[in-house]
Amino acid sequence: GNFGRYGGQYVPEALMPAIEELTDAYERYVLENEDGFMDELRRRLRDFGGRPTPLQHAERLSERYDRDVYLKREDLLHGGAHKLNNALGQVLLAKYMGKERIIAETGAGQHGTATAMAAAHLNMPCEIYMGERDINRQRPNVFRMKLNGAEVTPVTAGRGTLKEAISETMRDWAGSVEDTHYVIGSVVGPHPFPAMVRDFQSVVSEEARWQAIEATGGLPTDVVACAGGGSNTMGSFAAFLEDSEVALHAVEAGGASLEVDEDEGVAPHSASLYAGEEGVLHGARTRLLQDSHGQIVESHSVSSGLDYAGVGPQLAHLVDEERVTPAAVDDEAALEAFHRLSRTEGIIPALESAHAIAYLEAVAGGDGGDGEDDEGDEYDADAEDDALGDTVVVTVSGRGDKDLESVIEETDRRDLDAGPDMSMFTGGL
Amino acid sequence: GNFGRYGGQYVPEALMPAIEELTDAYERYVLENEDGFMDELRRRLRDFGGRPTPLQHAERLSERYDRDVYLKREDLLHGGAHKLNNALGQVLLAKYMGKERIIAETGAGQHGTATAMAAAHLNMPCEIYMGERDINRQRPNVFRMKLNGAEVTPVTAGRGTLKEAISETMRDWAGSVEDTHYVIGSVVGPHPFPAMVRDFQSVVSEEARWQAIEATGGLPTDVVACAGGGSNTMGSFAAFLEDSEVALHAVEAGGASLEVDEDEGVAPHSASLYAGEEGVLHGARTRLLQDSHGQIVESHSVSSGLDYAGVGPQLAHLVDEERVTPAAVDDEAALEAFHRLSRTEGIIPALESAHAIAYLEAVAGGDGGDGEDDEGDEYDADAEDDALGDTVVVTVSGRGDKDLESVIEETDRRDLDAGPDMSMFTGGL
Amino acid sequence: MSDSTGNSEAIARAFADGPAYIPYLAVGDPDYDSSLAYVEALERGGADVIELGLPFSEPIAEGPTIQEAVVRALEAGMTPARFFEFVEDLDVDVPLVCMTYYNLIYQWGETEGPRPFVERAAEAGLEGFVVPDLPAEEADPLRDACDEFGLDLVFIVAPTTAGDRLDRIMSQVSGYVYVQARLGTTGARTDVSDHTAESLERLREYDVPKAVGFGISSGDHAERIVAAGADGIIVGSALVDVVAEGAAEGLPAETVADRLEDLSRELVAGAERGYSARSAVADPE
Amino acid sequence: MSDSTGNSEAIARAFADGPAYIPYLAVGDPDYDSSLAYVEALERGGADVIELGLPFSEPIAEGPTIQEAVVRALEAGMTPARFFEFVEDLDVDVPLVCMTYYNLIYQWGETEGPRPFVERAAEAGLEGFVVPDLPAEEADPLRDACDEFGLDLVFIVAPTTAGDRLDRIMSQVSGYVYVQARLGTTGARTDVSDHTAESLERLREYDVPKAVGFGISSGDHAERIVAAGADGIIVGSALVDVVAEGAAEGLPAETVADRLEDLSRELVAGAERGYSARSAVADPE
Repeated sequence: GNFGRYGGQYVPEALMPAIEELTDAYERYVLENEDGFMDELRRRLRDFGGRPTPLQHAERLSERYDRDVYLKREDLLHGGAHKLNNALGQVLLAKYMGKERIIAETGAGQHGTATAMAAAHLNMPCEIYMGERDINRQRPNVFRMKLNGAEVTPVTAGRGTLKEAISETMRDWAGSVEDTHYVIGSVVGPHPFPAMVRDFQSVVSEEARWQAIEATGGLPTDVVACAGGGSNTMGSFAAFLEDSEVALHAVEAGGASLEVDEDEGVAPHSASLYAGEEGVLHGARTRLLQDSHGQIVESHSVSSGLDYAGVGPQLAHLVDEERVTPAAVDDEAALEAFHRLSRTEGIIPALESAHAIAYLEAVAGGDGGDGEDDEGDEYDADAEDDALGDTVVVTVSGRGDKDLESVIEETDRRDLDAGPDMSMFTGGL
Repeated sequence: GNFGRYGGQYVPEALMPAIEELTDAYERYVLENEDGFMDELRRRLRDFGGRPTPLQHAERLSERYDRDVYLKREDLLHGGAHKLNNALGQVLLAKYMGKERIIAETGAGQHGTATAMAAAHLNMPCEIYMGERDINRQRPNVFRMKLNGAEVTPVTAGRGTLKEAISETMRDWAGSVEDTHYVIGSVVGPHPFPAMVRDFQSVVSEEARWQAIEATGGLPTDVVACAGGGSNTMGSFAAFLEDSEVALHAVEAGGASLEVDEDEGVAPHSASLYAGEEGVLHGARTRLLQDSHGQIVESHSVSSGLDYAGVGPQLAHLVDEERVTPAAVDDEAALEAFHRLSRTEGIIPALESAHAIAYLEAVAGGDGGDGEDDEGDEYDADAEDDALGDTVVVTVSGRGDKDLESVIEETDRRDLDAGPDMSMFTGGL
Repeated sequence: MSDSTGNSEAIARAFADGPAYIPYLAVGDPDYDSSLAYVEALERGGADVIELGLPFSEPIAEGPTIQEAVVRALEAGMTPARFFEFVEDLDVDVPLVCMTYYNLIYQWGETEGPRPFVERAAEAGLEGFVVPDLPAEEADPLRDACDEFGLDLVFIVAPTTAGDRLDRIMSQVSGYVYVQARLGTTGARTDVSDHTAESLERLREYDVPKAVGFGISSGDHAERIVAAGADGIIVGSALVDVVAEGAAEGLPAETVADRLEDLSRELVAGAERGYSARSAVADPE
Repeated sequence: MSDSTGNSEAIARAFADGPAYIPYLAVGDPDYDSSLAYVEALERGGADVIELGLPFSEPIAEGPTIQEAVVRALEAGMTPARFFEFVEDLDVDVPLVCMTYYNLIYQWGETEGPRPFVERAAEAGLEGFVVPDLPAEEADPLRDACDEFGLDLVFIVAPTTAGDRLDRIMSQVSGYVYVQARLGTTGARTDVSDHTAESLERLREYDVPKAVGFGISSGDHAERIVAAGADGIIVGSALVDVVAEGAAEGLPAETVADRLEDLSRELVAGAERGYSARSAVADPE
């Protein structure tokens, strides 16, 4: 249950028996494919989820960055993001374990909608906890969960956002562990969650690895993925961990700035790998955003899916080991990348995924392509040109339909040149 | 260019040279794969579009209807609907033809967004005509088109909906044929559009056919698809046309009623196969909704994508030949099917696709499943039980995210039992 | 000019001496009675042939001006049956041509096909048809009916029409050929396209009157078009604009009729200036 | 009762004669000075041990009542350093136990691990810890530091804890074991779970005081819990409710302190009734 100094099971005693039971089920069903669990999961991911998702050569990005850029298209997975890989895995596991009820928390609603879909597909009652403020901001996702038959329970405590929803779900689980499984949405939490969620998500890199070999005859030089909690990141990296020649880049949300405001208890970013410190949060020892007393600070990102103060313990370990290179991309660069991918490749990415795209621009931008975004020629294109090799796989973790309102607001607020004329949309959609 | 008595090229003379040029290009590139056109299209549909889409066994529908129901998951195609198959084909063809600009009309925005995506992907300037009223009702789709770099031109004439947008696009094309290709969004219009769009969409049934054989060892007994203009229908049927043992069911929008109001010039449905008459519309002779004078009447459906007064000429011919069975499903049944698929299978379908699902309930419902929607037991389950065989493929032509607002409004208006408690959504999302 | 290609002697005569002025109005726009007065004003203004638009709900070849006229006429209750009554009620002596879309022609009557409509048109006194959505390839049934009842079937030739297509159209046309002055749809313009001279040049060898339309809105336009060799000018949107303005401003029908007559006179005068200029060039000595 | 399992003699003494009353309050709720007065009122009310909550931003084991107390205390400026000052400022004689989450313990001081925090706690006069998110499996470093400085480390035993896990926990525990009366999180209830008797039965063989908490809000609850065999009762949310009500209604701190004292007396009285009943059953002759 540990990844170097990180990991562990820092949870209330009441949950420990359930976690031991889950650990046992994980080892038997997931690791040993008992009763054909993994076969059934793979079949359902194919037929219900739409796997394999493509690895697409991105023509105009390749031209722009003067190297081959391949996009791993998790935006095409059922539900519109990689989230289903894990949600379906856990709900199916709960079924194998004889559980009769599913609970989950959700912030912006991505994990909640994936869990609700998986639960509907597998005919399991499902309750999703969601902060009241998030409910008001994410009404379409709330409606989708309800359409899938899930109960959506508003959490009114505190600020009414993700952290209160997590607490509330923990509370439910602490009282219902005997018949209920808590579907954690990322590679965080107590063991076995970080390992199990990684295993469910690693289908992303397993596919990308053979697809890259098929497309190029060899392994990519680099894999780039955005990192919030880290499920997309670990999913994108897992199958390449042993390929030491493949560089792995975890791109975090740099938000507005990498400084922490101690007085307000706020970090204007979500870069726990890049700028966080070791601590214990939500059941695991990992890197996280905290003040000097050890209080968790509120993280921030233009992308709600990256907006989390912690990160998966294995990812923290891989960064310590220098197997994974952390990087941070700020809100503005992510927005520009969102517009760039939409306009030049016909793919509207999730704002999370836009961070990974923005990383290309940050380390390889400015010389290739049509130059339409170049501002003068003072940018030294060769400065970091060796940061990426000649074949780069970037995971598009999800589609951006969910982010249209945010993009309007955030693009408009910044007066960005990127993107279309938005004058008709400034009041929202 | 004819299908029995239907088809033809009823267009202004100014367009005829362009249509002849297109016919030539269609024959060379699409039919004869000149310059590897079809190979490139197939590759792009795989890598960019996410093909093949799955053929999924729907467990709970199968139980409910006491036969094997398979869903052809076009909702998983990039963009969220089958529309991209055609849009990508036509934009690529325009590129092969040396055209420098793409135009298209769009009603609710589905064809427009698919065309804008395809044009962005292939780096072609793109202008989409859209009625002003539709623009105001479909702002998210307008925004998506603009994100993809398309120009969206409001059409203010008349009621500001699809028919005016079609006229306006025709006008543009009449003045710009030399360098511009008009991407028609369905199997309608003058030859070669009905044949060409069918060929681009037939990938749906080509896949479904081998997938059904792989899954069941044989051909399905039935294929069910919704029909508006008919591109999804022809795409779903094309590869089965020669398999005389496979019954083909085209499900049209029955709207509120199948009667036409002559005084208002309104048909409260869109069932041109089921209830229309022969005539000439938008370049082809086909079945359409018209008054006794031959004026086209305004069609209606809860599903904007089926809301069209005409239908593809080949489909009209196949109905005349009794190769295809037409059926109509009303708004209420479609809404119920929308909720049923969302809740029991974890798939939120487009309202268009919900019509095809509703057809199952209409002809096979009431005996299988958990009976939760059954109202009493007066329904004679065996009455039409032989309308469908034991292996039914239903095309889910698109996903329903675009329809959430309509579903709220329409479910609420009818006080339907189906679906979740919507009290918190009655003001819209 | 030759009349050998036409069924209608009246239309042939209209081109017989000097350039023909062929105005268009949508019938029933903005109402039945005003529309009668307007069409009659066109004759007073010097019309040689009049194109009467029978409104169709999907006028795909029209620009916004005529599309809106069509909407006004349909809302005022115009139908094919009323259209024929209108033709019968008209008190004009010039030949009348019906301009409409094929679905209305096709749907008329109990039996299938265009014949019943043509029969009724002949009975009402019409001399020909222009059907913008009916290319030569699809025109055989209508052409046969026209021949049977002695009506002309006018085809449009676009700037993009050439080669085999042009031959095919010209072998089908009767009465006059409608030479589309530029690409696009109908609508008044302030300029006149260079395409016109080219198009007329391409058509020179065909022995049928060539009437040029699309975008002619002033006497100057008419002059240049005729000077370039046109046998007639077709004017629609510029006249419909006058009707639309009258409807929008609630002007008395007589005022609008007078304006239509005045504009017609200007166009006729322009055409005649152009014809003189051409004659001067043609007879340099 | 035995004191053999504990480091703290004060805590051992608290269980020595009759049932121990162990109240909990979040330190600094709603402000530093009121909180001092409230904790002192608990002693007047009969507290044998007091659990002092050091507020952590993510109190995952707490119910809404204590979660909100934590928010109030944090907003009023409570920090670990202020917490230790608070302990030093308190004028009470009963043993004090710090209840907090592991991250605050772990982050204290310059060097890594829990030792600096424990050292400071010992210096401030604390006698033990309850750390709800630190299961026995992860507790070695903290346990070692506690042993070094003579503090107790209290573990929670849940209704679901059994078999090997129970042995492992009981081999680690010192001071007293916190018997969780029911599944779920902290919070006052109107009923008392049946789990309590079962849990106490399972723990009977372990020679360490058993204090029952989660949901005790009245003298009646206390009576039944003690009658079922508990060596002590832990009461948190019911007392925090009194503080919350005072904060919401703007009551003077003395009024709130009096209420806390009164509720404490009721709980103590209940516990003693339960103890008498148990003694009566235990000594039937």
